[in-house]
Amino acid sequence: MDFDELYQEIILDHYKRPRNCGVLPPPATRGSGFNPACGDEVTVFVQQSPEGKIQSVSFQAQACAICTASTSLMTLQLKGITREEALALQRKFIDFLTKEGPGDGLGNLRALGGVRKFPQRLKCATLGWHALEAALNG
Amino acid sequence: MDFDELYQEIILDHYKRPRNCGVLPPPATRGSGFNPACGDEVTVFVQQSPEGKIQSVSFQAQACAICTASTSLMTLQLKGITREEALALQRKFIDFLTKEGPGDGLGNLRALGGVRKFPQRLKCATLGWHALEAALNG
Amino acid sequence: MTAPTLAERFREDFPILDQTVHGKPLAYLDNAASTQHPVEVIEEISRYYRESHANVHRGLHALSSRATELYEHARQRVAAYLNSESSESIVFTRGTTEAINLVACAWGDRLKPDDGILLTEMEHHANLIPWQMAARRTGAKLHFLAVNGDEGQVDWTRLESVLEQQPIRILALTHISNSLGCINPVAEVCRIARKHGVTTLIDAAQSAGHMPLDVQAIGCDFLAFSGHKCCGPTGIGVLYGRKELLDQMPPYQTGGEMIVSVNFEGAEWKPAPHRFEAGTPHIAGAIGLGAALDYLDSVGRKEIQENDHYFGRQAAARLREIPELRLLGPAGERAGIVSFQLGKIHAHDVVAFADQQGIALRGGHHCNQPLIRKLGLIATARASFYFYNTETELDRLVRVLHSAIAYFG
Amino acid sequence: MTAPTLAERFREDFPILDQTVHGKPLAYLDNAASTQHPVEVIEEISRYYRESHANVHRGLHALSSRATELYEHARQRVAAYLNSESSESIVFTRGTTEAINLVACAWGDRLKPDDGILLTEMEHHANLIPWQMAARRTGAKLHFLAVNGDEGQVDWTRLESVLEQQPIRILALTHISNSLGCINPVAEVCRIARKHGVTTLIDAAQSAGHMPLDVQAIGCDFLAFSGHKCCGPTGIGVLYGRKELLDQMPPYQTGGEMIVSVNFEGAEWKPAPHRFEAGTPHIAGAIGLGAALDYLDSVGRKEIQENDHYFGRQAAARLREIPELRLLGPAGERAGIVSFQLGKIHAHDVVAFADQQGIALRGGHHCNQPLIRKLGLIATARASFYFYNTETELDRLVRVLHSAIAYFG
Ligand SMILES: Cc1ncc(COP(=O)(O)O)c(C=O)c1O
Ligand SMILES: Cc1ncc(COP(=O)(O)O)c(C=O)c1O
Repeated sequence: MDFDELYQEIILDHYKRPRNCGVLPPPATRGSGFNPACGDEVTVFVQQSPEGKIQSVSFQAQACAICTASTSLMTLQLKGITREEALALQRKFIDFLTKEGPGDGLGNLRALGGVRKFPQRLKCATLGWHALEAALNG
Repeated sequence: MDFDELYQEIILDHYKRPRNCGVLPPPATRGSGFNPACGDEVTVFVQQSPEGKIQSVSFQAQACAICTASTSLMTLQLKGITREEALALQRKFIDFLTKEGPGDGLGNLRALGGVRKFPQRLKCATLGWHALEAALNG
Repeated sequence: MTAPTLAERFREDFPILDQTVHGKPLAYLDNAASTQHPVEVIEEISRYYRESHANVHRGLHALSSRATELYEHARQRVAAYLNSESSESIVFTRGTTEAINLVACAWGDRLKPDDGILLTEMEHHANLIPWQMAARRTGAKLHFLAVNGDEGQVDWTRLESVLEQQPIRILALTHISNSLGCINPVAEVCRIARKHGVTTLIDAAQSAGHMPLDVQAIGCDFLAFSGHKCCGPTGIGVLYGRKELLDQMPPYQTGGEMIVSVNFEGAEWKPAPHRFEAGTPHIAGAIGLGAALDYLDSVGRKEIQENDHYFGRQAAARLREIPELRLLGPAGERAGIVSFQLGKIHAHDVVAFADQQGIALRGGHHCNQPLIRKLGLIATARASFYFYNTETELDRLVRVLHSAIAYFG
Repeated sequence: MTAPTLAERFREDFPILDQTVHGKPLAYLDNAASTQHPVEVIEEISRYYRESHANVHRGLHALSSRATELYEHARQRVAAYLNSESSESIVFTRGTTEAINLVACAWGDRLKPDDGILLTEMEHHANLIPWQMAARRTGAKLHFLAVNGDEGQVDWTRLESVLEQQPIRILALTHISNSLGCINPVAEVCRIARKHGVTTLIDAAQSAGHMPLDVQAIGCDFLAFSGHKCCGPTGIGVLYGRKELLDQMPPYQTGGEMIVSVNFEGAEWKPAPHRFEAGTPHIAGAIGLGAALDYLDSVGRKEIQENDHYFGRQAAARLREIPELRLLGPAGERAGIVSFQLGKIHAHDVVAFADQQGIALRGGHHCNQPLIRKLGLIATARASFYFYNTETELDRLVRVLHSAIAYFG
């Protein structure tokens, strides 16, 4: 059923118990994403090492299950990779949702594939990722 | 047939050979009417006696058959009557066209009754009369 | 009050309601966003295109006369529906939004620096942002009547003192709030405003299809509503304006049909309403709206209002029984609109969950973002009823909310 | 060129054409004012209201998603029809008039005193008065490219020197004149304008339904057209704008759907096209327009253009044979529009007489009053053809003009 495909168990799990929730103090950088349709807001915090690797990530969200879970799942895949690798992951994830991209290397993020059938939830699924991009740039 | 009712013979006659065509010099007063739908314009000239009677009337028109004939027929009924009588005639004529007014005392003007079935021509039939009112008002 | 029977009699007029969504019968509870269409309206539109379409006003041929007659008859129909003194007070617009933009520009440009524009905090963005823009253009100042607490009542007793203390020129307020469901005392408010020489605009988007409306009894200067919220077509709405006011206002949009005469340098305007209808209008929309108003009168506007109030009260009472649910809007009489926060569950998730059961709700800030934020919320879920909704649909709504708590809780 | 056969193949798709007027078969020759609707379009609109209507954008339930998808699909359909780079360049408006008003306000307000606005003398009021208003608001100056004689040609060789001598900021011109029937060389004109850094707007009201259109090949910055002139519904039209330009412009109307965020003091706008679509849009209109464009593509736009040119040339040739008749418009290639003065007979009388024979013509200044006056006329009668018109209808037109001369002469 479409609905259960959208709200898979792992999504409900990450929605109810989001990982890496909270604030990272400076010098960690932060970035926010805003969804005008519902007023949802996600802020992502990124701590990068001098060599340009992501050391730690956290987020705060006032958001729906899809958005919260997508952001929570995202934070689990970022540790130790570079800025460029993170942005490549973002592109791969968005292609997976919008262009039937293959999704290899996305791991648990593939659980968000149900969004393909709910284009109006695309913004929810990608909001945290746009916040990540903003955090990486700033 | 509706059309021949609109373009009665007397109307075609007054259209082809309008009566009282031309300009009256001051102290005759003048008034104009303008139809935005087609750009038609009628100017009516009125010469009133010191006692307030209409001594002579004329008009100039760049207008359709209905408008020209209605104005021409109008000029034939104004001579010797007062301003108030002329305005009463105007009201009676307009009521005849718009409210199924009785039309007694309208004489040949009743030939314009076909306009009742062509509300979009009402402006044409009354344009000269609005010009008359303007001329009477100075 | 006994349960209403309108749905029994009229629901079958609405073909769209007879469908399944995700395998469940559709329960359409999103009427505050847009209502559905009876066959009469759909067929009137088809008939127009099949039999009588032509451009209006300028035409002398038979089809054009017929189209013009139908279009102007629709204007008269709207005038009668609102008990307007004259059909010359009725301007066709795209909807409420355009109607308010028209007033905020064409009337609003007479505002001077420090003139006051008075709104309430519950205004829809359509009755807020156009005034923010007018204020920015003219230097006028915005003032707000506060909305207090979840019940969302404006303290109307403060109105007189605001009008005495501030140089308010216009008061623009909603008749029925699309997120609180409260019904504002517009006639009384307009009476007070008039006493102070303040111009009034009523946003009737949520009331026009839901109750008898009488612009003379309300005593407003302007009133706006949308066809698509009262069984009418999309793309059509109405601005009512007092004729003297309209005739004093400059045009809004310009082009064909609204001029008396034009040369290369400038133009002279027709009187209202044509001054405000530049270009080819939405002829089929106006005609379809006329058919919708006929239909609503045949259902009975008083009956629709009673039905609304019944569902509003019933829904509010049953939702209040859900302990996790925070309900917005008045405790007493209310329109058929209930807006709520369900525990910690985001409105998007509530709406998606309900949709899965065939129940159409809306989730978001309902174009009331400043108010929703003031109440400390991000978004709410909203159910809104119309006369074709049934008790069974209300039961299903209550059930689905319980299930959602179990699912997401 | 051989006589075209489009009417044989497609006329029966148009139910309205199969009727009698005053006992005579309808010959609808008023297509420049508004075209008629194939059953496909009428049924698409009905189907939408019967199956899929809901408010768009904000909704997460099934009907709202479906309506949003249909609406946004229509936007993509328009983008493809115009060969726009992206559907984000497509703004839905009420029609050409609103589209030009939008540009004259939202783009026009960047004009400074003495900046030049260049128009031709053949512009429709919709592409004249909004610029007069913009000039009045900003102090910019209007300039006109002259139309010469009854043939109504603009001397385009003068364009370069005007652009060199005057500080022109925008050139707004019609693609096909609705009273002269001439076809302006818009691609060449836009090329020259671009060279001088001048923004361009093409009024495609008369061309959009009549020929292939490619905004990239034309190279314009803006282009506007109306649905009702290309087999589409009333109340819907299109503004194409280059995305970078649109995103730099402030909003036109404000309200719901066009903001990113709003508080009591101010708001932040969405990017184009949503920035320019405040409030509930004409959803059914956009969907119906999409169906109309599908239909036109299935007829063949090149074929429609050839058909137009055939009728334009034939009608012009046959009308020129009437000694009393003064024909406007070019001697050579022309659109299927013929506008004329018949002896001393007023256009109203010609139109009423033709109507009596079932032939629908238009009479008046066709919203080209300054041009018609410049040519020393008050009003003209106009016949305008579309692909469903037949040779028989052209024959009947010629006959009725001869009879009118006899009747009124
Ligand atoms: C109270 C209120 N005002 C204005 C509007 C705007 O109406 P529309 O989108 O039809 O212009 C709405 C509906 O969205 C509303 O509920
Ligand atoms: C050349 C031209 N421009 C603009 C318009 C105005 O179009 P609309 O009335 O659909 O806004 C028309 C049609 O009347 C036209 O022929």
